Amino acid sequence: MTLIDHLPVLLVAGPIVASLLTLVAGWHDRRLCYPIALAAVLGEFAAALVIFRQVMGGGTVRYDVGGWAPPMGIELVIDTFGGFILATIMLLALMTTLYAFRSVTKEIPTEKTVSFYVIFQVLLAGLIGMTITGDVFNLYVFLEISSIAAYTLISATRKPHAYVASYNYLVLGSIAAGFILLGIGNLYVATGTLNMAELAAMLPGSYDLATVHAAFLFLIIGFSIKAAFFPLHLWLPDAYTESPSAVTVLIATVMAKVSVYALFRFLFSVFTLAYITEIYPVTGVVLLIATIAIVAGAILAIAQDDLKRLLAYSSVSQIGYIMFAVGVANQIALEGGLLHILGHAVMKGCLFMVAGLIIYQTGTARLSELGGIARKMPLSCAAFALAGASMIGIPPTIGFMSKYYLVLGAFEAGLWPYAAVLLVGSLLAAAYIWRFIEIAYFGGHHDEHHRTEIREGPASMLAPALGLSLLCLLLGIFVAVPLEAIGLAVAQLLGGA
Amino acid sequence: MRENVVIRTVVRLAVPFIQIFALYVIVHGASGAGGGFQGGVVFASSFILMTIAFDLAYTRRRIGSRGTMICSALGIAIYEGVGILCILYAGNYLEYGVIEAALGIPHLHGYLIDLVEAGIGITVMAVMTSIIYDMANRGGRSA
Amino acid sequence: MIEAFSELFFARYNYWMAIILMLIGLYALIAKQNLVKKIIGLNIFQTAIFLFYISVASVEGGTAPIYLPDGASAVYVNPLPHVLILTAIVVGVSITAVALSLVVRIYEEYGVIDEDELKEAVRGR
Amino acid sequence: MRKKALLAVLFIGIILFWAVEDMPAFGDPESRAARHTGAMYIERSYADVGIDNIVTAILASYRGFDTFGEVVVIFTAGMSVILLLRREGRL
Amino acid sequence: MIWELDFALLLFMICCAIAAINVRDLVHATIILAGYSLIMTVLWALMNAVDVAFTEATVGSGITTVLFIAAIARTTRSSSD
Amino acid sequence: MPDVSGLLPAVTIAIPLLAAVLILITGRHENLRETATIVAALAMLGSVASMLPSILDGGRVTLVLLPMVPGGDLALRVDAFGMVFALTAAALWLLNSFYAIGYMRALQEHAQTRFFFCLAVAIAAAIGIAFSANLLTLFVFYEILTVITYPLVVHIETPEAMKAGRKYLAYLLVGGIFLLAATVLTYILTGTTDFVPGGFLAGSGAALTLQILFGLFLVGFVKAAWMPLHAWLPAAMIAPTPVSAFLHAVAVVTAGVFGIVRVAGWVFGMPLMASLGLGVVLAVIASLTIVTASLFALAEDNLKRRLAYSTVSQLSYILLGVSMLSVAGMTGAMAHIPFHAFMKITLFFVAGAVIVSAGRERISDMKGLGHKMPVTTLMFAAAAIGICGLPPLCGIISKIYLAIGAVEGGMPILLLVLIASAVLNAAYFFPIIYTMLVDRPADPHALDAVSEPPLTMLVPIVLTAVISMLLFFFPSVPFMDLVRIAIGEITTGVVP
Repeated sequence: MTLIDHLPVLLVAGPIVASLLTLVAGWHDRRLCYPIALAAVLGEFAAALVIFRQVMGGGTVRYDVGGWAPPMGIELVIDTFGGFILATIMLLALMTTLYAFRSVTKEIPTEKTVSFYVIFQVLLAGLIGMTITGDVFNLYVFLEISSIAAYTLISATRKPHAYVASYNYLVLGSIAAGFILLGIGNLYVATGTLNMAELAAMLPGSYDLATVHAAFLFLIIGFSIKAAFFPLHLWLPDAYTESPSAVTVLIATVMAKVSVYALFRFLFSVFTLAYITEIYPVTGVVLLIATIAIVAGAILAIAQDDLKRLLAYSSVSQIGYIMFAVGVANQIALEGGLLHILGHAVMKGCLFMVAGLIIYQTGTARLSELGGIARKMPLSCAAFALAGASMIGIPPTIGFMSKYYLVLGAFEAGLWPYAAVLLVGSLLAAAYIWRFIEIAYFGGHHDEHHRTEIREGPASMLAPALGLSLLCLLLGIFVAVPLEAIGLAVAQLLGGA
Repeated sequence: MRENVVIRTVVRLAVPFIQIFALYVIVHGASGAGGGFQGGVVFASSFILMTIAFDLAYTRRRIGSRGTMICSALGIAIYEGVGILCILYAGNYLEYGVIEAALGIPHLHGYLIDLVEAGIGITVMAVMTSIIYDMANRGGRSA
Repeated sequence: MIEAFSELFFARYNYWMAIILMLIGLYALIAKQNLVKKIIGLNIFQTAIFLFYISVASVEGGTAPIYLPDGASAVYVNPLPHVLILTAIVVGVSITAVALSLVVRIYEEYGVIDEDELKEAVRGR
Repeated sequence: MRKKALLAVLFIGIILFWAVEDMPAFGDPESRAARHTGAMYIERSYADVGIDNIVTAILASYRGFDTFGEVVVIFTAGMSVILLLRREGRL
Repeated sequence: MIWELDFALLLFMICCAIAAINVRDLVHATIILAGYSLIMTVLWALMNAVDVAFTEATVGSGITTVLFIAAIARTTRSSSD
Repeated sequence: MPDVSGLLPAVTIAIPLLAAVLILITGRHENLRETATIVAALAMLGSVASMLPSILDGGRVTLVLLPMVPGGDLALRVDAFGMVFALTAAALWLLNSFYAIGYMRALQEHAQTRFFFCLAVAIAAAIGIAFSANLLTLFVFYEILTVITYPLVVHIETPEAMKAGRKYLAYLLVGGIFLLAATVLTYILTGTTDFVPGGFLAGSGAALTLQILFGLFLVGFVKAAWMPLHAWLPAAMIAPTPVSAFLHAVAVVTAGVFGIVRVAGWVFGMPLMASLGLGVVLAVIASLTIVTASLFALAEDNLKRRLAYSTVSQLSYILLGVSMLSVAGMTGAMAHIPFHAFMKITLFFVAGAVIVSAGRERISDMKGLGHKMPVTTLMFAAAAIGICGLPPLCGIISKIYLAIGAVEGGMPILLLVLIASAVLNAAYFFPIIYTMLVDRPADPHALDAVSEPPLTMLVPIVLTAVISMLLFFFPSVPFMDLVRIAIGEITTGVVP
């Protein structure tokens, strides 16, 4: 056994070690925190890539923690889907960490930076754990790790409103966690196992039990709250708006995506496609709600004056796109959904980074005060425009590709009206993205003299934003690269394995 | 106040017993009810008792924020260390069996579990104490 | 009819009570105005779920899952839910601690721990 | 608010009571949970791990990773309270 | 296990829970919650879950109560509902 | 003739993109920046022209850029019809660049770097549309064109401009959505979106489905500005004149009609369209647009807006040609694309020259301008004559084909439309010429400071007018030849 074989568990243990190191080193010298965090994330990113390659080359990677074979022990499983998500979130985590340095220096009180970076690492560990675990209860534990870390990080700025946002998130998140725990309990009662693969194998024998259906409902409700699927998104706008910029980027991209991943995992790997379409058909309802989410989220976004809040509601709408794929539930649509997980992470990460840059430089995110900001911060706004174009779905960006797949999937399934609403949704996206573009590029001649001191943000924050915006374009043009993994992943999901 | 003296004396007497009991609970985890978590909490409760009977400053002299910080890290480090050690002995993470097999010491598996439980206990004790410190500290720079 | 009911009742009243407790906790968590009350509700909700798990684990005539000496054979209750719940209890207390810290901070910032008043205070700032 | 809460609670309650109908009876030794993994642990844990307390054996060995997560949760909670409440000191 | 005792404890717990969320004094509510946890401990001990019962005894009626009291001491103990 | 695989199509698109990057880099140094524009324009024209011989031989240049999504790779294919559009756009971009440089410098406009950057990307998108090998590629470039022209439309950044920009974007993005839906539907029906001469949709779905599909396409190509979806075009007149010229002649509306012709000839095919009765629908829309837009133009006092309505009306000639579903009609439609472009750009150049030299936009303010700007006015008169369909300008050629097509296609009533339109054209153009040449301003000294525009503007005006005239005498070089090849492609064997 070489070290490579232990990478799955090291991916979780690594950030924990790093957080301990951060704590001890930070106690002596606060400046050591960031280098440790960055090195750790770099290492995890590399490890994630190695695992991803391994998965693409040799199929699913399995690791029995403690050497106990499932169902007695806990198994870590990384299949194509997991590897894909792992690579995605680690990419975003790396970008966020690069971005975080200046942002944290400015927004977090100096004496809190140590605990901030410690919890930051723990959050990552929890999210990675959720991604790679093959055991449902283990997933719950990691979910709670990441949740607690997130509750805290949201209020790390010590702004009064942030505490309220964090508290509300905690209440809803705990309800969600309780539901998930209940769902896992019901699954356990019905089958007597906690291992995902075994659950998938044993559940068909219990499909007639109400217990299984209840478990399904609880899990789907619980993870929908976590993933902020409309109308259970109530915690999201405040949480995204009030948290420090770096944390917003992290929870809006990495954490949101992992929650969606967990939902997909349960829907397709634990319960199977047959279950959600035939035995307990929820796809129709999911499709309906997803469509409503797309429209409602976008309309709410249009009504906002705060840039971060606008983007937060846009996330509600975009989660709808991903759930739309579940509703359609065929190969093409799910490919679109998975592509949108990647694409939305990249573009929303970029957009929130720019929002953070603007707050960093101007101290405000109110659209009405940002007239003509593009003349002062041309690069940031260019990044915003590019990522925004992707959000609208203008070809050849990644956002277009995923929407194209979704529409294609919907058409193929004969769901014309839903496809139409999806397209309308992208128009609404144009409306809210364009509000900012108009104001930033063509607005505010009158108050120009006030803001002569505003300049482009620091390079360490700008570079990740620009990188992600370019990635929106590159991923769109070379969409075949992620699609190779996605196609496999969807085939595995639909195959029930 | 008069009662205070009684309380303090009792607490002073009780604390060592509580702490010994906590250690017993941690070790007893292998053969009966108990374990690292419960033991850690019991241990922390001895500090809580001290805080109630005396004040925060008194307890802080026993174990300060540096102590809680180091202990909370130490506990996890022990856990991680055992896990990684198993990897070094060519097993999986937390596969105690390989160490037992490699060193040839019987019942080592059980002892390693005790070690891990001790790690849990240390972290829980430190974290609980730390939380109580922060909760009980009413602002200002007192304590 | 009555027999069927009593069968149902005796076989599962433990779950029912757990569910009623869950619902009480959930109701408090959603409907109570006081932030601390919400956390009390959360605690009730969680412990009720734990009760549900432990009820699942219990086995008629079983004994605690600790091996009897001398290899005496016995019926043991299912140990796995106990393990899960040990973990979950820790998670529960962690969440309680974080939640209470947040309540303390909110009170320090706004001077209220009532949700409606808090909403007004937030809007007022 | 109250009405909404009651409605939500009612909804959840209905699902829960519905689920209970199909559950094994309380204390049923033949339940799937007890027969499958439960029995496996009881059978094998002493031979595998060598300690009397099955719960501890599972906790620390079979499901050691969960417990590791549990410790991390506690640690996170401690750091969270430090970040939220502590005003002095280095952290 | 004697089901009458079990049932009585469960009923009493429900009473405790309802009381805990309806008492207007938060300290009282906390104490009732501690009582609730204590009964839960007994119940779990009756169900042969000794480890869990031990944990609940230390955590549920121990640490949790202390945390609540500490938090209430720093905020306010009266509640409007 | 075999399809040749070659890099040239991609190079042609890359040149303006490269120029765009250079423009951004050299933004601070005006002369360098504009050198980049001009050099790129020349290089692109050369690159397009270098493909001409093989196209005229009936060959095609193909290139698959990237695998993209089911429904089509990102692929380019240069055929005769694409060449018509590309050549027009490339030639006019060169002239328009000179003109824009003169115009922007004369008015000392702000944000010129952004302006030239967007123009360069937009022309790349236009060429991309011309060279698209399938619907998906066409859609990609179509959307890029929509977005990148927005900053051009709102260039002056006043509230009215923003409003106009919003209208522009709303219409075109909605159109884009419809086009996307149509593309996806085509793919679902047939499993491909590659253009096939003569169409590939026949027999792939129920009549109603295909009719709806055509409706989607029609709304999708809202850039063709047919009524009642034309409102964005007059609104966009708020933009600087080079942009208007660009919208009306070089790229945007041309892209719209190009798309419709492409869909009619290469996706549906004329026999299918005839059997679905789509020709009649299109004919009604086109006729109504032609007449109504001409009437609107009559009522308009702002020169640029009058020209805009004239464009709306003239573009529908192309739709009309398509609707006839006959060889002659199609020929007229295709030929009208370049011919109208050359004439209309002349008119816009003149309108811009008047703004630069005299600062006037309203026709009633232009009394006597002709004496101060004789060359410009002359060119205007020439182009106007051409638009009305009189010799010796190229406009008459396409119109004759259209007239033949109307008779050939069994819709002689369309002749009436053509005649009515010619009369109306004359009715809204000749008063302008009269005002400029004959009328005298109320204040005789008002025009003292007015003179001919700078050479960078005057030369393009003259050149476009002269080319329009040359095209009358030598129509087959190269446009009519290309059109003939294209017609040959789509009607091989099946002449309706």
